[in-house]
Amino acid sequence: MTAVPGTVANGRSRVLRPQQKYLPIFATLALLVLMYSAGVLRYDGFSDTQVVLNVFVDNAFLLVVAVGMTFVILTGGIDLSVGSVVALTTMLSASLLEERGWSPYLVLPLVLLLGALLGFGMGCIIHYFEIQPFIVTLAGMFLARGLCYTISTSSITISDPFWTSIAQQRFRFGGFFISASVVVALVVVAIGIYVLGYTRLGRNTYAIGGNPQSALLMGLPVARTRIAVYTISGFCSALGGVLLSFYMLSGNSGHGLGLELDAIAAVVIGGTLLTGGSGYLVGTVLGVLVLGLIQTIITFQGDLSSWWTKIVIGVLLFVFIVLQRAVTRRQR
Amino acid sequence: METSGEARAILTMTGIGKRFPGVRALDEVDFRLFPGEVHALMGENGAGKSTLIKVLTGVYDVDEGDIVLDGAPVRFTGPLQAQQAGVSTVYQEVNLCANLSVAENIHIGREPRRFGAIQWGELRRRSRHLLDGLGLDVDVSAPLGSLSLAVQQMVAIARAIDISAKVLILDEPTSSLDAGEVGQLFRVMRQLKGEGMAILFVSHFLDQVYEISDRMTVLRNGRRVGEYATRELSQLDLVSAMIGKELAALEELEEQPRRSLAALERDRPVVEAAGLGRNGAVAPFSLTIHRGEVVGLAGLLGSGRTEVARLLFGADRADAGALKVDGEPVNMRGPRTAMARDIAFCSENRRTEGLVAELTVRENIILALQAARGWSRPLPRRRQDELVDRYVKALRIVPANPEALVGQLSGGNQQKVLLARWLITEPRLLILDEPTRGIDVGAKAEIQRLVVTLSDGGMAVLFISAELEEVLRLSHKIAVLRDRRMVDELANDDEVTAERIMAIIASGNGTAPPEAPPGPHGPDVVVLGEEA
Amino acid sequence: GGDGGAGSGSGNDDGTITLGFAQVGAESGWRTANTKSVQDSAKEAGIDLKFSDAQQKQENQIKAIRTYITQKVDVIAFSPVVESGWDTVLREAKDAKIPVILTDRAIDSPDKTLYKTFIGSDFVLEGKKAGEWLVTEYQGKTEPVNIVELQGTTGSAPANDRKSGFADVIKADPKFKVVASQTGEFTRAKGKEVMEAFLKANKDIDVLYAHNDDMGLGAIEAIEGAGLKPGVDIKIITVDAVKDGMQALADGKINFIVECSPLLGPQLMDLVKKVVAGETVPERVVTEETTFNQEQAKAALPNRQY
Amino acid sequence: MLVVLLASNLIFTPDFFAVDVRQGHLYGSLVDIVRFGAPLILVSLGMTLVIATGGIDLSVGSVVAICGALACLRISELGDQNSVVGVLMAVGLALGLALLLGAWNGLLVAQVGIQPIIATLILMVAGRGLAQLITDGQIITVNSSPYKLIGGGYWLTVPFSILVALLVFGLALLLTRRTALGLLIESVGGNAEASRLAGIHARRIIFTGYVFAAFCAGVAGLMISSNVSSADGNNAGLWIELDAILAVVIGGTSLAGGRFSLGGTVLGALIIQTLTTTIYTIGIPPETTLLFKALVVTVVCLLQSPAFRAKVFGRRRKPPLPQPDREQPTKVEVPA
Ligand SMILES: Nc1ncnc2c1ncn2[C@@H]1O[C@H](COP(=O)(O)OP(=O)(O)OP(=O)(O)O)[C@@H](O)[C@H]1O
Ligand SMILES: Nc1ncnc2c1ncn2[C@@H]1O[C@H](COP(=O)(O)OP(=O)(O)OP(=O)(O)O)[C@@H](O)[C@H]1O
Ligand SMILES: [Mg+2]
Ligand SMILES: [Mg+2]
Repeated sequence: MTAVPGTVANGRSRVLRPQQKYLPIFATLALLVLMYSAGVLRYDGFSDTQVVLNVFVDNAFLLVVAVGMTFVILTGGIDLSVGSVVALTTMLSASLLEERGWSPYLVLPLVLLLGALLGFGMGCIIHYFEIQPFIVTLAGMFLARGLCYTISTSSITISDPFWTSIAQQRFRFGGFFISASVVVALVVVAIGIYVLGYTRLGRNTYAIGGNPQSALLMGLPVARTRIAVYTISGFCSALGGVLLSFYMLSGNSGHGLGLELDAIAAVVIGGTLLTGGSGYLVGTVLGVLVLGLIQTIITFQGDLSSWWTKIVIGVLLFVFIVLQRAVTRRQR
Repeated sequence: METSGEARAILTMTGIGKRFPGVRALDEVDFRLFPGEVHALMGENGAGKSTLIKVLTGVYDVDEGDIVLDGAPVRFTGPLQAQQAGVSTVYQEVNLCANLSVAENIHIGREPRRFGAIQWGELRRRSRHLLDGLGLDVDVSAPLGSLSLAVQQMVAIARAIDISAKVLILDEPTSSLDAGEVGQLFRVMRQLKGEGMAILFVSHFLDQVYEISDRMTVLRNGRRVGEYATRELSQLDLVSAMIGKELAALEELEEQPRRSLAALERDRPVVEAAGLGRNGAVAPFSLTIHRGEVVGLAGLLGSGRTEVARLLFGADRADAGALKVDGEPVNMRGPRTAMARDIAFCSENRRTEGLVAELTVRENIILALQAARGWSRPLPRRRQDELVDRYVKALRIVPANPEALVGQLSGGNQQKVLLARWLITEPRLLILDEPTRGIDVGAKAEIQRLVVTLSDGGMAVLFISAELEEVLRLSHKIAVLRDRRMVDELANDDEVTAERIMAIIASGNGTAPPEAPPGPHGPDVVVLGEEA
Repeated sequence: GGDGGAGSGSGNDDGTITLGFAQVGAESGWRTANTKSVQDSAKEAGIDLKFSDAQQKQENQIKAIRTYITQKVDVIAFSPVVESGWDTVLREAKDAKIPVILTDRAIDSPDKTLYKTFIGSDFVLEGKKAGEWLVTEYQGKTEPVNIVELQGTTGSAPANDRKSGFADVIKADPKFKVVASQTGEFTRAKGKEVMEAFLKANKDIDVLYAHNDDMGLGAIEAIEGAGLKPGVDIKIITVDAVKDGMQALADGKINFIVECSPLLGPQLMDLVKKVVAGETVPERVVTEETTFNQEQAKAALPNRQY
Repeated sequence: MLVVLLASNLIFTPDFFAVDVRQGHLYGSLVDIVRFGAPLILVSLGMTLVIATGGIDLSVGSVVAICGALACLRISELGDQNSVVGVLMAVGLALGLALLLGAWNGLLVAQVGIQPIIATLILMVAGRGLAQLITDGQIITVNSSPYKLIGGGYWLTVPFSILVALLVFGLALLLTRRTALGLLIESVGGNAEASRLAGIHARRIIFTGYVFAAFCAGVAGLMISSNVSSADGNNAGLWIELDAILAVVIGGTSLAGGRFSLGGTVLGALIIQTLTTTIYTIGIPPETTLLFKALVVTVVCLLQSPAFRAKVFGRRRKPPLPQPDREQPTKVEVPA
């Protein structure tokens, strides 16, 4: 046969492709910068670098949770239990440290393990019994929150020296600082990026999100991967809970209420498709920053009543999403 | 009749049975595969070929029977295990991940790594090399979903042959490939066979089967009819083994007298496209289709045939030129506009663009008709049953149960359902993009006859097929595409042969002048993902 | 803070005081009245108020406080719904030399220097007052008194404290028996729903103790729906004393209300001024709150503002 | 499962099933379940259609709050709160606003092409604020007997809310199963691109789904606020979206879209409401309520899962014997 198709394909390759892949990310980043500049113009003191750093400091735990959520959403699943697992972790840590007097070196790995285990359990049920992730993780959400209440209905202050020292650890540079949690969160993000981009586990995650049936027929370890992502999400939630307990130095059953929505929103704003198979962790980081920045703007505004706060959050979110959509669409 | 194996069979399956609710897909099937042979698995649509393959590779549990691979009894729990045991499979529908790049689709699960990290450069290099071996030159970092179905099929094949396996299974790998790609594939298959690999091959193209296979096993209604040496079985015998009775439809069709193009052109054109084009998809072209005329599109893989069809149907919007239906200019805003003017389009990609897998056969068949009527005027149930019943019979859809879920039908039967959907809308222009993909010989002949009958009745048909013979047999007029540009249009008279068309495609200059200068519509601009 | 954010930053230069107030949210009418009181009295007192709503999230409240620190306000005030978890951020405030006033509820930090003072109600005391009324009401009677309790949102401080304060008082007498206790999430709708279930599951209910007026009002509807007379067949005690509750009390549908006043704005502003002026303030200021029986309600109703 | 839950109630409270007539109304726990379940049923019905198109609507809770708030605000402004015309106008206004809010969601999803979860999250957040804005953060109490009828009243001894829920259920059933709407929705949810190529107005269908969901939420909002004669912008309908989605999923509709079952959804909503009522009735302490819920949800879903039944009970569903009909016609009929 003549080698005609070859000549057809030459030259037409990779037009627009690399940019297109990352376009939503760039668009989001640009809009984020725009939003930040608007804040700087509008409010005194907004330009202080610490404002940006505070967004990280205040949202470190959300970032970690969102990383786990990204894995799950990339497979086309969802994890509603994260907020409760965060609460459970803070509660368990606080109660073990304060009421039982356990060593922090024991408590820390234990709670992380427990989070991972919970995720593992949910992953198994989702995969082997073919029940929709929404329900399974919703049950997980009830379970974890319920366990919190059985530990105690009131909050517990953490005064453990190890915990407090980490909590108050500040990395200072030139008058600015970040907390230890930020460092942990950034490390988690870096590991997440590596895993998603450069390991089989990560690529299998994308494959399952693209088409689970095909992934199975292609001989990919679907069971292992699917269970792994829920385990990762459980672990990240637990780690997020630990970071939150650093941040608050308390355990409370009410922590992390509605956090799952924030995490999902961050992931989706970051350009990841809820149907799975497409998205990047960098986007998730941007998504968290968007949410954090909106919160900061609201606080700087400082004269909004409770309801106007909500309305303005909604409006800012709307403007951001629509602009993001418009930019990415026009470029196609 | 059975040839006893001189060598030891690498794979034997004995007494295999498999039931689905309401269907016994496999019943006491025996099957053997020897190293160094290409073994064709033959049978009508729904005979159980794909099911046998899925049972073997652990996609489905085996209800009864034994499988012995390389001397050891096996029962795989899934494709992963089968792959690890040396059975590499291309399943019938393209089963890859559209969101991943070509390179990844080939290598996922087996990526080259260093210290656990995937080496992307190496991965792309290997993929390019592998595709070169199959004569395919595509950008390996492009997302698979942006490529045509045929390319996807080639990628799936590339993936399978890259897994160094003992047994290679190819379930209808050639259904949307044209002669060139098939040639490349066969070259590779022969090479692998020479290296001692056992290859199981499924195809409805009898010529291909006779060209490549050494032996064949025929299935009918889930039972094994027999095992034959290919050279000892004539095509006619094979067909009667498959369908259980004699069939002469193929021959019959050749004798159909062709109506003259001149006569047809006296009738008014149904559709006239003048300079119609879309940036990045296909250069502006002009095409007229008359009442009762069958227009064939010829071209290679990726030459833009599908794009022409999509523009005429409004599946994509044209950004140049004009379209007239019945002499009236039409602003083709979408499929609904086309349907309102009695144009129907049967997509080549039945799984993603055609069927709704979780709906029933009946619902899928009436879908387009219902959409045209609007939501408030449901098709009365009696009428639905009547229509569905008629086409289930006419196209011999198996199982003949209108309430079966389409996703559970065999590939060929799914194709028939899609075809039925558009036939019941009784269009005036029917656009058929690879309508016979994966359809067995008998049904293919029926469909071809159907096309002839319909056009005799006044329907205009635009016919696209990877099989040039089929296009030649049916069309009154053939438009040739190359590099996303219509290069020629010829009346299908006695002088037109497959060779001549291939020559036009190869040289790129036909008798007709090119429609438009390259300009911005040049083939080197590709905009992907135009579908929102 | 005007539109352009003018006036943010230190207000000291022009003499006005800037107060950063981090509210929990707007989960109830009580809270809204609380917010309004703070806003109104700030305006009256000429204090520049920076207000933020944390939407029930402690994290958001911490963020807001941190923002106030960067903005260098003169005083920070906030209502901690949760008593723990404030040390870190309050230490930052202390480092920045910004005095902190707690409203509504104290925090349980061992370091009492983290805040200047605390102004608010004592939820345990409220529970106790409710219990004491009950004890007096049933004094001398011997037959068992079946009580059902509508709790606030599970895990919230008022729910925990009002429950325990009440329980402390009535446990002395074995005739008081809490036969059912369930959360009504502080809302009327839930109050009604839960009460309906109570009425079906328990034949003989003598007293209803609801952790706020709204749940009590919902329960009244349920009781009426069951063909009973609220306030007569079932005695009702609630907490808060919002206008609707007072009306029901005056109408005889509720028997006793323990006030929990959200109107601590004026007192707060006084404290703010004192703190800025460097005066010493008491470590704890309890808001002036009373209790109402049906007669008192009739008298107080006309000039009830919320 | 519903049966098991109900039965367990019987053990704890013997006269759980007793339904008698008090003051001319049906009275009893079963009646309560349906009555309090009515708003959830309504919201879930709307949610079912949205989920069937492959979307999700998080904003229903806010719409519930907004509609209740607006209706109560209008009624409280009436000179005579008992005037039927005034109440009808208020109700009409509220429902009109609900339709508008639904159209907003539909626009964002179908026209602008924003992912449903985010598109509706916007209204979920802002809508709650809107509801509070309407009520000024307070609880608006009304005293209107015509309004009271919607959620708390009775008609021919049957709670009116049950009738409304039945009516909407019937309407939805009629619209989806007697017209082709159901098929078109399932098709769009199953494969949007294929549906478009089959000539279905996918966008219009998706849009309609959101409008319907908001309408149902609006009616539910009226019901909830009417039941307690007051509008609580802060808490009305809080987290109802989760319960609604749960009801839909328990009812057998996949979150991925496609096939849906309205009857299943109603059943799912009833299961959830029975669960809630059970918790109140048998006196589970609030601290363990969630554990109990987790347990029940897990058990319900496990029992529903064919994979679970197959794996645990080892009960393979034996397929019925294939029909002996193996004959196939040889002649192709060509339709004219
Ligand atoms: N998952 C399933 N559920 C129910 N029935 C099924 C399922 N898969 C296949 N079948 C049925 O089993 C029979 C055999 O199908 P199979 O796919 O093996 O046919 P085939 O020989 O590959 O046909 P084709 O040439 O059309 O691909 C068909 O009647 C089909 O409807
Ligand atoms: N040989 C090839 N090399 C690179 N890309 C190709 C090749 N063949 C097809 N493609 C891609 O496939 C897409 C679809 O092509 P199109 O559907 O127009 O082809 P076609 O003529 O219908 O061929 P097919 O027989 O594959 O259906 C194009 O966007 C093109 O990028
Ligand atoms: Mg097949
Ligand atoms: Mg094509």
